[in-house]
Formats: sequence, C-alpha cells, structure tokens
Amino acid sequence: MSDFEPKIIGFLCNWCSYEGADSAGKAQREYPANLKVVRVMCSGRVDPQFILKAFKEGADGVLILGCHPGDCHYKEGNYKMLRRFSLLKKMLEQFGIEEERLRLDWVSASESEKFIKIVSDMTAKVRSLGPLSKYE
Amino acid sequence: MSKPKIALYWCSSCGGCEESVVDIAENVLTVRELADIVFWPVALDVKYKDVEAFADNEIAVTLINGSIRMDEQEHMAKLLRRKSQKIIAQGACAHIGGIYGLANLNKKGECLDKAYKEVPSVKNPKGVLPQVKTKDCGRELELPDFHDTVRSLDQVITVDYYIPGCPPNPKYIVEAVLAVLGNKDLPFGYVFAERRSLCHSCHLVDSKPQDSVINKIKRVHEWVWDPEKCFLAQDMICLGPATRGGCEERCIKGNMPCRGCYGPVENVEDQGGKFLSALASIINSNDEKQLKKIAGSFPDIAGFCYRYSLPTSLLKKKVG
Amino acid sequence: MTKKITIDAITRLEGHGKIEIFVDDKGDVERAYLQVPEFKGFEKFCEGRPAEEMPVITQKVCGVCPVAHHTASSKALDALWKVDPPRAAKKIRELMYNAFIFEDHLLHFFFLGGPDFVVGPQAPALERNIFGVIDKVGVEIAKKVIDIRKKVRGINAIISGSPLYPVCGLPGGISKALKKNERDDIANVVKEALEFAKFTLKLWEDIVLKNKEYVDLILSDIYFHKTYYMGLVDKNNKVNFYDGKIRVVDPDGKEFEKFEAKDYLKHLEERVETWSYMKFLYLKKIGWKGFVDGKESGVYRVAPLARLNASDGMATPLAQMEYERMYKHLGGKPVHNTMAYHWARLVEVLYAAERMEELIQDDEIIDPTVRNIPEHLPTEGVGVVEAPRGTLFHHYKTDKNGMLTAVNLLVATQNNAAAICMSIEKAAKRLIKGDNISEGLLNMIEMAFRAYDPCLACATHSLPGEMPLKVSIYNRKRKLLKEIVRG
Amino acid sequence: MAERVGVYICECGPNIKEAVDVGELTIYAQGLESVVLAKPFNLLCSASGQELLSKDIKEHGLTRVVIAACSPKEHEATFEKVLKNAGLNPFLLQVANIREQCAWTIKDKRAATQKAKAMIKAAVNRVIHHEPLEAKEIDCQTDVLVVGSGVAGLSAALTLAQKNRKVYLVEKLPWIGGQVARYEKVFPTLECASCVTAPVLDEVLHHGHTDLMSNSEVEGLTGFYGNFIVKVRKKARLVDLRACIGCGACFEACPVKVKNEFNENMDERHAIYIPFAGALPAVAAIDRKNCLRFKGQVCEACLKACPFAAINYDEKDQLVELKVGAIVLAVGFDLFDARKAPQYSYGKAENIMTAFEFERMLNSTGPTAGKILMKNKKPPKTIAFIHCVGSRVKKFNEHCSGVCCSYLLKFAHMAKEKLPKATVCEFYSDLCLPGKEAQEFCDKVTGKKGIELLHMSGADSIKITVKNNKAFIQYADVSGKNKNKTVDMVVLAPAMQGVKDSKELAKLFDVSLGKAGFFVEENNQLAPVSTTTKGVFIAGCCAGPKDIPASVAQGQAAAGCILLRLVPGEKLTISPRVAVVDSELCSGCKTCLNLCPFKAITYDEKEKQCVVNEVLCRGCGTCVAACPSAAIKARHFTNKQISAEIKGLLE
Repeated sequence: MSDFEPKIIGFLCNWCSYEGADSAGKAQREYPANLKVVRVMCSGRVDPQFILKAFKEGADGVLILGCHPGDCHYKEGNYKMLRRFSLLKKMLEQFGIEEERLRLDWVSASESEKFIKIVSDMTAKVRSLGPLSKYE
Repeated sequence: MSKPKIALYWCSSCGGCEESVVDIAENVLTVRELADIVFWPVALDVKYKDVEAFADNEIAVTLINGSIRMDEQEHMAKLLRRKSQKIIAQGACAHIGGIYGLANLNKKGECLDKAYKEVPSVKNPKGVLPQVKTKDCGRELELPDFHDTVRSLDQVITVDYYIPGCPPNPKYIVEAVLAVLGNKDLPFGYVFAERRSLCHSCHLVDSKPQDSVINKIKRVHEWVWDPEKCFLAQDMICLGPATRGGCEERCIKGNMPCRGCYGPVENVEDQGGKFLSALASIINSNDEKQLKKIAGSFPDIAGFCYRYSLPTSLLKKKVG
Repeated sequence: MTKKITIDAITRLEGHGKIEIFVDDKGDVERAYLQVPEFKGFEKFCEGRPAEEMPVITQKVCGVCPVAHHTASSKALDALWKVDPPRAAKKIRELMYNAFIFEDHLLHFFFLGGPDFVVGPQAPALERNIFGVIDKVGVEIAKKVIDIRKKVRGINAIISGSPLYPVCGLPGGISKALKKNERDDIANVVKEALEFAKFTLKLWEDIVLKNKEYVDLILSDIYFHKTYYMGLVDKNNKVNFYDGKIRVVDPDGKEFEKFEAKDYLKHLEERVETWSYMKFLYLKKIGWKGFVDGKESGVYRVAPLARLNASDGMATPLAQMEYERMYKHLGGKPVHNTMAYHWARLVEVLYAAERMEELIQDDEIIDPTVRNIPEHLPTEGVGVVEAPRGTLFHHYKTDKNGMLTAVNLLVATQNNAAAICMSIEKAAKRLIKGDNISEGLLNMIEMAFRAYDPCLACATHSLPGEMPLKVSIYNRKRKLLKEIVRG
Repeated sequence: MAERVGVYICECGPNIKEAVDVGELTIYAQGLESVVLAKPFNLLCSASGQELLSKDIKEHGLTRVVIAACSPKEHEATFEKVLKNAGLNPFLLQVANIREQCAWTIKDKRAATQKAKAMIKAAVNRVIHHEPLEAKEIDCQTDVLVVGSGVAGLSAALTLAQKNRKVYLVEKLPWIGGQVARYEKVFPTLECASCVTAPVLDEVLHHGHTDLMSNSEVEGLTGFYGNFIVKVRKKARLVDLRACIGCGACFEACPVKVKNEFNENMDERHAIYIPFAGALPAVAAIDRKNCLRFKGQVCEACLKACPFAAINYDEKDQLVELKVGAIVLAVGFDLFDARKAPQYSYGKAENIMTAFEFERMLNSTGPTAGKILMKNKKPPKTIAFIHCVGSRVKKFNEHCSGVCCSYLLKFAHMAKEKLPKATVCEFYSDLCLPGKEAQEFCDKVTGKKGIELLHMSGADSIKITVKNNKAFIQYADVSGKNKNKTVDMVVLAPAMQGVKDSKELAKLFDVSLGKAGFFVEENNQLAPVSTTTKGVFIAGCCAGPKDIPASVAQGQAAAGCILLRLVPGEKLTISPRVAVVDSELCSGCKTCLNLCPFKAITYDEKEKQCVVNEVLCRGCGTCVAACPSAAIKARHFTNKQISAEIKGLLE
C-alpha cells in the first residue's frame, strides 16, 4: 500500500538524543511526523518490555537513541542497551519481525542533522517494509 | 446442608496436572470431607449433561488445567465459568499458555501438514487431514476444530486465581482448594506460589558472585558444570531470576537449570523480555562484533525465554 | 434405519477420546471408531529448538508417561551425537525407567483397569474405582498401594529432581550421579516394591484366577484377536523396557522380523484417517489392509501381552516363572486374548521390581562418572523404549549446531490404535443386536478398551488413562432414541 | 477517587499556534478520559500563564496537570514550581513537547496536529500514573579532602579554609607546592614563581582549618557524597615536623648519596634531605629506600648530628580514617616520556633535556644554581627548544598541551638573559598562544635578536642525532624543504599527561579516566570540575593541561561547588527521581549489582537482597530495565508510566 504511513516509537535518552531532537526543532528542520518520542533518562532504562509493548500496540518500528559510546551521562547505560539490543534483534526474527524494524543508534545533543537523517532513513525503510500486522 | 461442590477439568493438557492432583495423596481425603468432587473426567463418571444441569455458580470452585487449542475446550471452559463461583487456572498451560504455546511460532497449517503429510513414517498419498466433519462410507463423524493459536485460560474466560507450574506443586493445590473453600479473602488474580523469583530460595544463589557476567552461552550438552555453582555464573541459561518461586527448585536439585514453568513474578508483563534483559545486561562485552558473536552462541532465544509463556507474552505469536 | 451408538468420554463436546459405533438397519454393528479429538503439533513446534532440550520438552507430550518420553528422547540424543553414556548413567536411567513402569502399571491395576476384576465387572460404576477397590481389598491394602506408589515415585525424585517430570536426561548420560546414601534409600524402597509385586500377583490369583467367571471372561472369544505382536527384546530375546532390538512375531508366534530402532522406517508406517487426530501404525512389509486381524493384515499389537508374546521370556527368575505359568494357564504362546493384558502387566510389574533390585545392588550404579561429552557433530538419531503402553520412538534430525530440523514421534498407543478399534467393534458386534442393548454390554465393551490401558495423551496428547462410558443410540437425524449409562 | 486532569496547550505566541490546530487539540483533549478541563493559552510560561495555571489548580481541584508546550528541558522546572506553589506535588505534571516535536518540525499542519494529539493523549495516560514524590534529606559531613598540593589543590584548600571548612590536604611527597614550586619564573609576567606561591603555601601551612598531611597517601575510599570515609596512610617521615627547623646539619652527616629526583637527577642528595632550598615545609625527611639503617646497617649519623633531637627512627606509618563530605582531586600531571619517541634521541645523548630539567637548571635553587651548563660544565652557544614533543601526533598524544609554546618562549627569554651571546631557536609547527598576554609576550621575546623561530611542516617532522658531541637537527620546514641545524643543547617540551598512577587513582576515587591519563569531567562544558561520582571534584592539570591561573581557578571553582552544596547545619537534598527496591519482590538474584555505574546498589548478605543507596543513585534506570522480577522501580519513570505513554502514542 502506497499511502501507508508507518508508526515509529522512539526512546530517546534525556541528555544527548532528546537534546539532539530538540535542537532539530529549534533549527526548525523538518523530519517525518512518523516518529513519536518517549523520553527516558538513559537508553539504559529501555526495558525490552517497552519495545515489545510498542510492537504489540501497533508500532511498525522502534528506534532507540542514546549518547555516543563513552559519552553516556551515566557512564555505561548505552552499552547496557546495546547488549540487550544484540539479543532482542535476534529474538524478534523468530517472531517474524524484520531486523530493520528495530534500530539502535547514537545521537549527541549537537547532532540534529544525524538525528534527522536517522529518522528519515528509518521511516523510509519501515515504509518500504509495510505495516507490521497488529497484535490482537 | 450439602457440602460445597468442586470440579476439575482439563483442556489441552498432558495429564500431568491430574497426576499432581493424585499426588496430593492423603490430602485427597481432607478435601473429600470438605467438599463433593462433582466433576472430574479422569476419575469420575459424570456426564457433560450433568454439568449443564448445574445452576449458574452452583459449583464453588473449578480447577481447570491445560491451554486452549480446540474449540470444544473453549466451549467447556466457558460453560464451567458460568457454573462456577471461582475458577482456578491450574498448571503452566492454563496459567501462562504452557509448552504447547511454542506452536504459536508456527502456523496452524504447518503443524497439521507436518504431522499428517510430511513426517517420514506417514503414508498419505491423497494428503488427507483430519476433518471437523467427515463421512466414512456414509457414516458421519465429527472432530473438534484446531485453533490458529494456543491461548492461556484467562485469554478465554475470567480466571480468579492461579496455581502455576509444570507440574504444579501439590502443596499449592491443597492450599488453593482449602483457601477457596474457607472463603479466604484473596485478591483477584492471586497466584498460589512464592512472591519472589526462584533465586531467593535457590541454594546456589550464594555461589553467584556479585559481579557475575555472561561470556558466552554454554549449552547443557557441551560440558560438565559445577553442580554447586549458580548456572548463570557458569554462562548457562537459567530462567530462575525471571521465574516465580514455589517449585522447591526441583530442576535445580536435579542439577539442571530452571526453564521458567512458574511464569513471571507479579508486575512483570513479559517473562521472556525480562529474562532477556537481565541476561543481556550482564553480558561481558561492549563491543558490537563480540556481542553479535555472543548472541550467536545463544540458540533459539525465543524458545528459551518463552519456553512456557509464549501465549501470554506481549507478542503472543509469530507476526501475520 | 442406521443407528449411531456413541460411547463417549462423557461427551463428544468435551472430548479426549470417544468411541462411535454404527449399526445398520438390522441393528447389527457395522463399524466402531476410536476417535481422538485432539492435536498439539509437537513434530512442528520442536523444529528450531536445541535438540538437547528435547527430553524436557517432549515429556510434556504426556503427564502419564513422561519418563518414557524423557528416556526415549535421551536415547535419541545419544544416537544423534553418537555418544555412549557411561555404564553408571545407563543403569541409573534403567532404574528410573523400571521404577516408572512399576508405578504406572500398578496405578492401572488398582486405580483404573483393576477395578473391573477386583471390584467386579457388574459392580455399579461409582464403585468401580479406587474407592471400590478400597472397600473390596480393605483400607490397609489400599493404603499400601498409595504408599508404595508414593515411595516408588520418590525414587525418581531422588534420581531426577522431580517425581513426575525428570530433568536429568542428557546426550551421553545424565545430569546427576547417585550418592551412596541415596542408593541405600532407594534399595529399601525396592525391597518393599518387590514384596508388593509378589503380593499383587497373589491378589490376582485369589481374586481373578480362582474365579471361573473371570477366567472364562479372559478366555472368551469376544476378546480374541489373532494379530502380530511387537516388543523390545534383549540379546537373549527376553523382554526389556529400556534397550534392545525390536522383535515382531506373527500370529503363530514365529519371529517375523527383528530390527534396530534406527531402521524403524523400513518396518513401520502410519495411516491417516480423516475422522481422528490419531494416526494408525501398521507393519510396512504387510501393508494396511483395514481394521482387520490375521496374518494378512498389517495390524499389530504392543504393550504387556504383546511384549511377552514377542519375547522368549523374562530376564529375571520370578518373572520368568510367572511368565511360564501364564502361558501354561492360557494354553501356550502366543496368547491372543486381550484380557490377558492384565496378567501380562503384572508379570511386568514383577520383572520391573526384580530388575530394580539387580540394578540397585550393582555397585557400579554409584560411580560418579555419569556423563560423556559429545565429540561428534550431531546429525540424526532415533531413540526407542518400551513405554507401559507400547513401543515409543523418537526420531530427530539437526543441523551441525544441534538445532532440530526434523522431529518424528511414534507413540505407544498409536501402535494399538487399530487393534483397539477392532476389539471394540468385535465386542460390540457380539453384544449389540438390534435395539436390544443390555446394560452389561457396556462393561464388556469398556473392558475391551480398557485392557489396553490406552493412553490417548500419548497418542495425541489427550486423555490419560480411562474413559467412563455411556451409550447413546441415535437415528439418522441424530435424535436420541435411548441412553444407557454403564453400571 | 477519580483523577482530575487539566490540560494546557501553550500557543507559544505564534510558534505553536500557527503550526498546529490548537482549537482542535483543545476539543480533543477535553474528550479524553479523566480530563476535566483543557485550555489553550497564548504564553503559558509567562507570569499570567503561571497565574492562570495556579488559579485553575485551586479552583478546579486539579490532581494532575498536562502541559503541551515547548521542550520539558525548557520549562518543566518552571511549571513544577507553579504546581508546588499551588499546593500540588510538582511530580504530578507531564509535559508534551509539541513545539520542538510538532510545531517546528512538521510543515503539514494536519499531520502536526495529529501527532500533537497522540502526544497529549500519551501525556494524559502517563500523568494518571504519576506519584507524588518528596525530595529526601540527609545529614552530611562538611569537611573536605584535597588530594595534591599543587596550585590547584592549594587554592581549593585555601578557599575552603577561608570559609572555615576543615580541609585535609594530602600530599604524597614530603614537601608541598607541586610542580610550580620548582619553577624559577612564570610566564607571561616573568614573576618569580616562589614569590607567587610562597604566601599561599605559607597560609595553608599555618591556617587553623587546614590539616596538612604531607608524605601521605589515600589508600581507601568508601561511603558517598556527603559521607565519604577515607583511609590515609601517613608515611613515617622519621623527622619530627615540629622539632626540625631544616638547618641541614644532618645532610652533611649522612654518608649516603643518591640522585636527586627533585632536580631531575641532575645532582645528588643524601638519604636524609630537603630536596632544594625553599621546599616547604622546611623539614628534612629520611627516605627509607636509601637510608643505611633501613638496609640493616648500623648508622646513627643524622641522629647524632641533629642539634634538635628531631630524628626518630622508630616512627611508624600511621593509618588514619577521615570523614569528609567531598573530595577534590588535584594530583597534577606528568610529562610524556620523550624516550618513547626515539627521533629526539632523548636519553641517548648528553645535553638533550626536558623542560623540567631545564626549569631546574634555570632555578637558583637548582643543581646548577641557575646556570645554564652543558655536561662539560661549559655554557652552550646554541640552544634549540623543540615544541610538541609527543603531542599533536596520532602516535602518542593528539592533544595540544596549550602551555608549552608560552613556557618555551619564557625559556628563550631567560636563556638570553643568562647567556646574552648564545643563539636560541624555537622549532615549532604551530604557535599556541591563547589568552590576553601570551601573544604580546611572544612578540616581545621573538623581537630580540639571537632568537630564531623555525617553522616546521609538522609537529614531528624533526629528527635529532648526535654528531661530534653536538646535536644535529634535521627537519622539514613549513614548505616541506629538508633543512638541518647543529646546536649545543636541546630542550624538549614533552606533552603534558595525567600522572603515572592516574589509573589507580581513577579506580580508587571512582572517576573515569580519559585520554592521556586525564580524568573526565561530569560535563566538559557546564560541569568542568565535577565528575560522574557525586562529591568527587577534579581541579588543575589532572583534568587536562592548563596554565597556572586556570588551575587556580579550577581549585577555587571546586571549592565553590562544595561550599555551595555542603553547608554546615543544612541537610543534603537528594532527588526523588531514583531507583527503589521493593524488598517484597527482590529475590537477590544479583543481576543489578554490577550494572550500577555509581555503585549505588549493594547486596545485603543477611536478607539476601539488593539495596539501592538513594544518595548515590542518579536515576538512570539501567538496573530497573534489567531487573528480571521488576522489583526495582524507577521513580517518575516507572514501567506503568512509560507503558501508558507508549499506549497513548499509538492509539
């Protein structure tokens, strides 16, 4: 379906990525409206349950953004997320959820450009994948 | 006045729950003093008609085990719900979907074709499958329908209380029945087991270092581990941390790791997701390549994380 | 007008196995169907799982005989990884296995099948259960039954953690060695078990064999089928539950074929009927000739009587004596009388007890080495055991990481499925004439069915044990004409 | 009782109003469950906006507030205050960021409005689950530990002492003052270094509130912000601090002679010694490594020689335990080991020295009493100063130490002062002259004749070898042309690095270690002297290369932070946005223990459970996400709250 607009949930860490999104806003740079953001203190706070929940509630993609490795406001929270991500991705395949539907990346407060690029890329990707049949 | 009525019933189950009822042994007599067992397919000759004949809520409590896969199971569950004041889901299948729930990672058709057409021992040139309605030389026969997915009991009817486990601990079966018969005031959805996860009572917990890490997943057939050391501390998959206690560590005492049959602890929505998070968080690497390698050493992640709870997981089944 | 008599486990709607009997206009029985109304799909959903997890996964096929599945699975893993368990491990496995057979057979005799004889075929339904047995044999004995069952289950709790679902099975051995003190505890239980086995046979003798009515019943032509018989035998062709070759004898008792479990596909085949979720096994070399007995039909039987028929005897002294006594009493091998299953079952109980005794007295059983680690890449493996209700096959294929790519399970009652239908049909044919359906016939039909101790849980993962019966007679429009409740 | 949620949609002047349909949003919000009122407002953060909010809360008995406006980063705090003043717990607020995330980034008004709806819905869903939270207060120690007695440590200590704070100043050497104490003059003013530091040192030495612990090292640290417990080893000096006046009688008596590391091994000292004149405290110390007594021989030379009976061979190390509320790390720096870069032939040839060595040579209290001499005791005719040794190159250090250019110019100037006839040349690739005066200083110096500036093409496009006792320098000039020069003496300016034992120190004080062995700031922009470990501050060159004023400023800044946050009599307020363990549910599986970056989680052996220290916890929630039995709760970021938010966003 061509007019399909994917729903993407984003978990953004308070210190880097959420700031990055804000600076994109302050620069009044447009990016896809598909992304809806949940603010967490640290990407390390992202419980896989949240990601599964998002898919269950109808998200077609889930995006997690944290501080760059080494820059985590809490030292290593982003690494903990990276560890979970590595297993979760593999497990989601077993549920028939394509790996492109879950993405983890690093965006610093200053990287509004990178933020916009990631959101645009992911939206395009998921749009091409089509909707994830909603769970009842 | 007559004693309160108890019923027991099975849906898609293996009979192990029945065995564990038999295993309450001497307590059977106590229960019989307190109540009349009015319906128990395995042991008593009571007809379905008689169940229909009961007034609504006439049965004080019904223990139902097994998951829901066939339409008649759903029908019967609903009937018993109507007839019973309280429904207790007994055993992992009724509680969290059970091991048959792994079939939710496959399509219904795949399961049938595999068993009746593809396995090497079957000779089925016409490729026939069991039918809901069929005629054999004009003789009409019927079979119940096979649903698309396995569901836990509370995905079909309202369940008041739960007795987890595969098999359930007879101790809790007695406790549950006595509690209900004694009109003990219990919160809706109460689970008859420990509140904390298995580790709290596990004798191996002391052997787990405070900075325990996972270096690679080791499988049970690959090596001989230290029976006196926490499995996770030995890079092995043990669902203990994410699994409600109450089984008395039977598997651990058999020197094998926990597979999670008691289901999640309260406040946990998704046992597998939680276990995955706990395990992944302590993986001993921050390097993407190495993490990929370690993830690679973990086979069938879904099958381990949701060994018993797939139907009640957030995702419930394979997409589509 | 054609009538349909439904002998149903409480009701078709609620399932777990039912028998449908069709009578023609003359009121003669046309066909009897054993229908199994449930399916779980193990063969599919086990694919993609790690093979080493199968012993704990597949035992959930059946809570009545989990140990059978656990053990068959463990043996399939040995074959899959081409690893031979240490002797101690094999002995512990076999000990656990015999304990299980002992306890399961006993359960059937006293709780399920036995009441027919102990309490009597004509006794009212509500007495024909364990409580009836209690009244008949006295509370003391009943207590003993419950007690010994509990203790023997305890053996498996010691060995494997759980009295119900063992977890110890691994490719190349088991997870836990037997400690000295554990061995002593088990030894004590085994002594009691042996005594109880003897006692049970005495009970059989006093209550059944000394009762002409029962003996006639056993020998009656109603419960008579000339079929092939299959069972596991050791190198001396003696009955063995845990290991050996599969031996098939023809209706004359002559060896028809003998093969390794891994070759089962050359010898056995499954038939699919649209009216049951249970598949029907038959001998491949002869082929499927329908639900008929005789040399020309591929239908064969398994489980206690079949095992005894397919063997040259028992490997333990007392059981051997009882074996000989049984055949002498029933007119020599092979015995085709379905009711003899009950006797054969008790012979096996005795053997199981004796075998446990042998194993627990063997010092090697407390050897701490109970595992060999696989060194070869896994490819394909078949495991077999004699479950209480017949020969059980597990067949796995995996990739080089031991992840399952194909799974096939041939479960005990499937072997007997065709024969059960025939036995019911035959009994029904003899007993049902027109609308004149005596209530007594129901017991008779039920007994035909019950003798096999069919575990539909195994066959389809459905009802374990027994099915109370009722007969409903319908006309073509399924209008209920008459209903009789057994007993 | 049913919640009463008020939703406020800020138009943010034209910003939001023009981009999303505020009217539609308002109607939508009014229709949401438990929303009792929804209003648009022109500028909610304005005084009138805040008034309206606080008035409504009271009049309509709102129990929860959702504000759809700008980023919570901007005004969450503002609105929290409003709630508080209106008598509503500030945590019962949720902000939907519809300006940055809708108005400013979605051109299509319809799409922007749709997204804004979802965000408001999510906020309402979430706020229902919010819990009123109270900030917790704990008692705290106001004494402070300062580690390192260089200019940074000194100024921190002094600033604190001046505010009557008890300061423990721990210096691992027997004498204080750090590197600066060894300098002759400081750039760019060319003031006398000791004249600059002496008064400070003196004040510290005699201030009633400073407890100087020279010759001491921190061995253990436990506790947390406001309540640290520090174990300090006071190494035996074997000379009574109070009795000794530093007369030096004992030096002559001492039969032992060893190289003097304080003078970069360019001269010798005794086993009992004061490294150089003017070292403070002016009290001798015995170094046990070299003293004969401690090698098992019989010697009482110094004891006999001392007119003040200050020698005490029996003195033992003391372990003292200090209770402090905060810690300032000012452990200074070391120089890059030029031996690692063979191209400079350092250590392989005479008269090739480091800046430190030259500093001591220039110093009147140094090995040559201030004379510039070659090994052969003759003054050099030509001196080369080499910039960027081991810095600004990938191979060793990428950073620029920032001060070398200035002090090498200082060297040039002083060299010319002392040897007017000599020619000096500076080999540089770029001149780094930040600040108000450096450039002016540079021009002044390089203006002189006899001072050459040689511009190399790269920081390391230079090679020094030895040709008949002279240094032969080959280099590529800025145009890439290969040139060479022969000089009598070479002075290298190696990169500044963290101290050699910075790794151990980082571990001990639980601060993170960055490149080149420097400690890492909590935030290099806005929190340059605090670290990710609450209560542990860094100042001076251990946090990165800097000049003296910058080091002093950092010392004072650290002191300032401490004075600000640790006030006697005041309790320490800690944010309630932290993790808490439900002891009813924690099974003690130990999963979380190793995950906490702040060591806030401990295992209670008795209860077999994990416990979160609310003071140390920063509320990142990593342990919460990992806890397999959901026994840890992240206050204000609970699973319930976030799940509700997710659901709202997707409905």
